[in-house]
Amino acid sequence: GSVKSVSMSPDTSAAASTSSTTKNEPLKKLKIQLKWVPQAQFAGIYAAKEKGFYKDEGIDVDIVPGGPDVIIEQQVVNGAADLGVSSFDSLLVNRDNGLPLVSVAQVTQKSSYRLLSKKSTGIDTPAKMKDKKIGTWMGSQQFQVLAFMEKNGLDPKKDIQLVKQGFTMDQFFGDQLDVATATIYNEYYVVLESGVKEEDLNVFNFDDAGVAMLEDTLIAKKDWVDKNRDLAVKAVRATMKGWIYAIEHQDEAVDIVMKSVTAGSTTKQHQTTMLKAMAKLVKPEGFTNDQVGSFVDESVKRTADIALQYGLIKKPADLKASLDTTILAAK
Amino acid sequence: MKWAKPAHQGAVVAVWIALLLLLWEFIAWLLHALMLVKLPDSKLPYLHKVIISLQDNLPVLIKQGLLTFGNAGIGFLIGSAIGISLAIIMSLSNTVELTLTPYMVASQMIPIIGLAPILYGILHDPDLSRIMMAGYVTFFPVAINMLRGLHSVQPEQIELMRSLAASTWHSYLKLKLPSAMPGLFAGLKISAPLAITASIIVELMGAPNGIGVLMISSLYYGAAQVYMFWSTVLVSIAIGLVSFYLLVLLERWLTPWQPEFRESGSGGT
Amino acid sequence: MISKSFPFLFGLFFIFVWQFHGYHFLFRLERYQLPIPSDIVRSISDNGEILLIYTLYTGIEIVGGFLIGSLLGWLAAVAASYRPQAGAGGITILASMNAIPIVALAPIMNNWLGDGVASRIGIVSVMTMATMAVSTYKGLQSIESTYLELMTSYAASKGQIFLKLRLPKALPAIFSALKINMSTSIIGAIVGEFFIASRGLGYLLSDQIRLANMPLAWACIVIAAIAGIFLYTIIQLLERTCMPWSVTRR
Amino acid sequence: MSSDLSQQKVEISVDGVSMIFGKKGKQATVLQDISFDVYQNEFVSLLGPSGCGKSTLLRLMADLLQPSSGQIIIQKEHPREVRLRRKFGIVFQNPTLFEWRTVRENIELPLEVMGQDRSVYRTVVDQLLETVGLMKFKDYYPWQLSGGMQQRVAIARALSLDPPILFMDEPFSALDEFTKEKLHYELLEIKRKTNKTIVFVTHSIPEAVFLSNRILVLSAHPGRIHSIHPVEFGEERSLQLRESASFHAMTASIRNCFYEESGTNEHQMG
Amino acid sequence: MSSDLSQQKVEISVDGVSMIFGKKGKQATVLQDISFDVYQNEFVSLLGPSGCGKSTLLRLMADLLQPSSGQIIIQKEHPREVRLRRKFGIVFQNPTLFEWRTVRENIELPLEVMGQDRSVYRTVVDQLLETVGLMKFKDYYPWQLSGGMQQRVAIARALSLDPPILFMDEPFSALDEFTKEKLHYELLEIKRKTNKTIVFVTHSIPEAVFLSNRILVLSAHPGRIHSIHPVEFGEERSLQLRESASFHAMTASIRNCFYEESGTNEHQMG
Ligand SMILES: Nc1ncnc2c1ncn2[C@@H]1O[C@H](COP(=O)(O)OP(=O)(O)OP(=O)(O)O)[C@@H](O)[C@H]1O
Ligand SMILES: Nc1ncnc2c1ncn2[C@@H]1O[C@H](COP(=O)(O)OP(=O)(O)OP(=O)(O)O)[C@@H](O)[C@H]1O
Ligand SMILES: Cc1ncc(C[n+]2csc(CCO)c2C)c(N)n1
Ligand SMILES: [Mg+2]
Ligand SMILES: [Mg+2]
Repeated sequence: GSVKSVSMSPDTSAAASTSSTTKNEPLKKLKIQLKWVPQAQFAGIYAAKEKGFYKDEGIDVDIVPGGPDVIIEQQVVNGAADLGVSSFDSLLVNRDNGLPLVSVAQVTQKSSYRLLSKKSTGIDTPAKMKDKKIGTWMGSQQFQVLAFMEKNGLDPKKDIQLVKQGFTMDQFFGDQLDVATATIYNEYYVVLESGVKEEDLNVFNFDDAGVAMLEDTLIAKKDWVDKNRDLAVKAVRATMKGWIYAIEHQDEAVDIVMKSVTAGSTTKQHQTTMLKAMAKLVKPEGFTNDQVGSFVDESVKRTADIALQYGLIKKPADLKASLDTTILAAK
Repeated sequence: MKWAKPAHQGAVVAVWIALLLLLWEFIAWLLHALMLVKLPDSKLPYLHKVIISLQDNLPVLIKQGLLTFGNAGIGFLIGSAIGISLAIIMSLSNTVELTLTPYMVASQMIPIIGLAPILYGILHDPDLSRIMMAGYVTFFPVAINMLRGLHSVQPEQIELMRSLAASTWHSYLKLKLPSAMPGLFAGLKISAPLAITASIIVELMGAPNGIGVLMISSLYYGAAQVYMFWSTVLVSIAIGLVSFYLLVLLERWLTPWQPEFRESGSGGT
Repeated sequence: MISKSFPFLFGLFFIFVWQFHGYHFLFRLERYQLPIPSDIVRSISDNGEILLIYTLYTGIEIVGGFLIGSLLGWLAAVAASYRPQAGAGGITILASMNAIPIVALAPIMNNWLGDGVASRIGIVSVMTMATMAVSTYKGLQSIESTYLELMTSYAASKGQIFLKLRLPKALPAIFSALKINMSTSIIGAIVGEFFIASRGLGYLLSDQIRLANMPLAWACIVIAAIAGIFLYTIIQLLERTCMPWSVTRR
Repeated sequence: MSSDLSQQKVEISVDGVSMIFGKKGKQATVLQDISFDVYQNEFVSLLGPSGCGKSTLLRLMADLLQPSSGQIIIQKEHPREVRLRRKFGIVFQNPTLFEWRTVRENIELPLEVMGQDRSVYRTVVDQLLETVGLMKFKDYYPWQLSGGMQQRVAIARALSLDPPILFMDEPFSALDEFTKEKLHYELLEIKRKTNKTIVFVTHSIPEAVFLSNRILVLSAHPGRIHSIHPVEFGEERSLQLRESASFHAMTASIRNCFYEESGTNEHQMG
Repeated sequence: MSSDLSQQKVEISVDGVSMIFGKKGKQATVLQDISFDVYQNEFVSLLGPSGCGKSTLLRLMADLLQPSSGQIIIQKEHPREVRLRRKFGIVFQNPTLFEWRTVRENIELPLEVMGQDRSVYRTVVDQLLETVGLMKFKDYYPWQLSGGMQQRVAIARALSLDPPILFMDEPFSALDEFTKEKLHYELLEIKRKTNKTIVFVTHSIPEAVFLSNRILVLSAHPGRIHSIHPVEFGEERSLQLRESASFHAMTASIRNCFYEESGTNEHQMG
């Protein structure tokens, strides 16, 4: 259905009302920048596209794959994409450095990151990570590791050796790392698939430790949102509809994703486990479909606090300006 | 000391490839069976397993390889054009050369990840930006070698063109560019395989397809994909080989006057 | 006199325009895309110590990889020109090594050589070897036949022909390769550090650019650029001292 | 014409020209205070010991080098103007052929540069190929030619422009006597027909005597004008002339003056 | 020696040598069925029209080219053996100097290659620099030299080895008469002192007559031996000889035979 949202400019609201009533309007182009190559991590977006949710809203979506050298914030700020899938912590620091971006929806609600150690190393408690080599991905991603250490009584500056982890798990397999970071939707399975047994691993969860930072979030340029509020609303709405669909029809969603992945680069089985993991992050226990994509104050605040505490951002984040809750609310 | 004839040389390359592949299998065997190192597959997998995987995924690899090869071709053309133009501009005067050199060198120090935001910011066009980035990676070797070629013109030949009051255009067209051809080809031969790298790098900037996407994906998805990863490495080397060899042929065809291509030893002088 | 100081004046002008947002105005860039020189200078002075340490760290990778790669490439070219019939094929294979991107080299080298400097030295070596081999081989082979005839008439050994004729003749090509390799080494070491390194200019750069800390990221780039120009100049000077006959000519 | 020089129009005037090579500290004076005139339609030969500066002098006249002092005026203008108007052709001491061009293409080079139409100059070039006896070799590359053949290509190339002034640096030195003589006649014929002014460097005294209206003998270290010899044989030069007593006398007299000059400098010959 | 050739030891024997350039389809026969002997301590000159194959013949003797048919024997061996034992020196038609070496270093090149000790050959090289009159220029690079000076470096370089056999391709063509004559005497002196065998290409008939024990005249297209002329002036050659009537007669006779040969081939001169 169509809802008239609060809109800054009469122009766009007029356009919005017509486009939602008449179907033969030309579709509006919209580019969404992913943070990585096509995979089930973005199943909601692919499902929305495939199932025509975007089209129903009068949008023609172009999904732009990411890669190791893509900086989502720069892409969005440059206009190379209208929406981007970034991380909330990353958004905060980019904003802190002057990039006029806002988050319009929060895709994942829980941290996907885990710390892994092999049982054979004997590191079964955070305290035993003292003086060990801890691998993580840097960028803005090391801060919850720091918070995790501090929470567990270790001085993140002195007591551990933080080391950059590549996008393979070879350092972990080769014992170049004592503790490695893994996403629950990919690297964790990469480790399992390589023959390491679940019971041979110690897994540490940031959420359990209360130091989780928010990840996958939909960002847009501030003035773009102001000018295209209606389009933003529709795009977010369709995306979340896509996520709900993907979570409820996981087999089909994986098939949809598999159409977009580069043939031969991954297996259906791998993507199936990935989507299963993602589903729990996007719609954790206790979440209703309506809540998918929403900002949970507590998580937002925790993310901002950790960012500030460990110097990721220099001044307290202006959370009001950092996220635009009205987009999702405008149902 | 002449180069072997193209056909013969093709056979020689084939022998080299065979030898190197044997060496690969042997080293892999050492790692796997003899030294029992950790992660032998990540260090160097058995070649036959890679080849099996290569065979299994041949259609995909060929498709993605051709895509990357095509993009590399575009990047190579753009990069060569930039390199040649820069070298020509720099050869116009010593002052221009001294002025431009530091910028040319400095430009090479900007990694794609730093360049991309600026390029996108300037061009606002992802396709154009990608083409420019591919060109950016390949132009330097061409420029340096072309410049050397342009500087290698015999002073007396320049005097001849001066005595003919040849325009700058003519002295380039008829003297300096032909003289620079051997240098140019040296540069092109270096940058042709580099263009493959460039187009893969550009794929890392977010492309839906290509060998590069296959490469990072197979790294990211871990052990299950390790043979796929090495297949992509082999494919990129193979494309590089083909592009280099095409230039070897092109050089022979376009510059048959070069000493090493001449039919029989010497003339009368 | 004017033409001598022109490059310097042009440099000043370039920085001046940059500082006063000339390029930002021209290309509609924002400071979070491209910082201005004063931001970069401030960032350098604020982070002086870490930048110095990282520069030295990366410098080891640059110089180590440059020397090893160039030497190996050179040796390969020499070996190939000893038996050109077979050697040309080997050069072709070496040249195609240039087609392996760092993304692939980095994990391979990490598995072979660990996550320290050795890994980047390995990356840079592979990247520089091909260029040197192709260039040198061409220089060694491209000899007018009368010169070879002259040496043949002296019954000069292959080694003597190499030392007294081919090598001097190939010097310009070798120096071209050194110039290219110098810039390849720097960018190779830096980009190599993107993937696994926990120290170095490249590590810092990739980290800071994701954090949109552009002044510090660009500080790394500027340091690399200055190092590049510096090393390039050294190679040019070396070229002049090694080839006095060609310099005095111009 | 040689008998009454004052009546002639001056084509080239070399006035107090000196040439110093090298940078400060390691300078060498190659030419010192050279002055002479060349008249229109005159054939002037330069003779002098090896390394005395003949080629350098030619380069100065052709605006390929600038004198350290003194000046050169050609057709009342700076040599640069004359060069830009393509009023002269030059044959260097080395053939200086373009190795990527065939014989024919090398000869066509000046015509191409002048922007002439290929269809127009086809016959001209064919004619020149005949003149220098290289018709059969027109598609050869320079490295397939003998030394003398290369030199002949260079001569044909300079003639292809049909310029009013020719500077020729030992153009016939690598040719056998028969070919050389044939080209002597051709050159004189061309000069007569098209009214050319020719400055010609040679080491062969008979050649200089046979061809020239005047002969300049240079001395070496530094290069200066030793003597100037008008050659009074009129415009018609034939085989008989070569065998005449006056020809031999002239040759001998120049050889003497040359020996005397070189002999005194023997300790620093070269 | 020239009077009784049969008594002399044959040093070089050229036997039915032909040379064909080019690949099948585009072949050119450059030399055809050349046979002659060169005796020990003999000075043989090769004369012939430009492009007739003189340089090619020299290259064949020096084992730098292999004949298409026929064979060459030097000192009873294949030319390769002789080359490997460094029994000959060669002066090419072009100076072929190494641009990265100074005059002195260029002259030293063969000595270095032979592995001689620098301290040993210092004086030899100094001596040669004097002989060719380039002492003052010993530290110049080739591009700082005049054409004639470059040629003299090439001559000195060939002499530096002091080989028993010398192949010289128009070595004096770019030299003035005085320098040339001086070097004529030097060369004859060296030949006499060190018993050299010399094969010499030139276009100057007087030069050939003055220097040689025998003169071979070649004809062109394909290169064949036209005639062989013994020069019966004994070993002592002097200025008087140059001016003698018999010298002129010999010169004239060779010139005639040369003309006759070239004249008949005029339509395909070159
Ligand atoms: N590589 C080659 N391919 C084809 N023809 C060649 C080649 N080298 C030489 N020739 C031909 O061989 C012939 C003889 O050349 P050569 O240099 O021996 O002549 P020459 O007698 O020394 O002449 P000159 O007196 O002009 O030096 C020439 O007609 C030349 O065109
Ligand atoms: N670039 C240079 N630097 C220093 N000296 C030079 C340079 N060019 C020429 N010379 C010197 O100038 C002198 C004259 O040279 P030039 O070529 O004019 O002589 P030339 O009279 O033509 O001699 P040749 O008859 O041998 O050709 C030589 O002594 C030479 O060493
Ligand atoms: C250098 C590097 N940075 C981040 C990640 C982890 N990672 C890879 S893709 C992605 C986003 C979607 O999964 C994340 C978080 C990595 N493996 N390597
Ligand atoms: Mg000269
Ligand atoms: Mg010859």
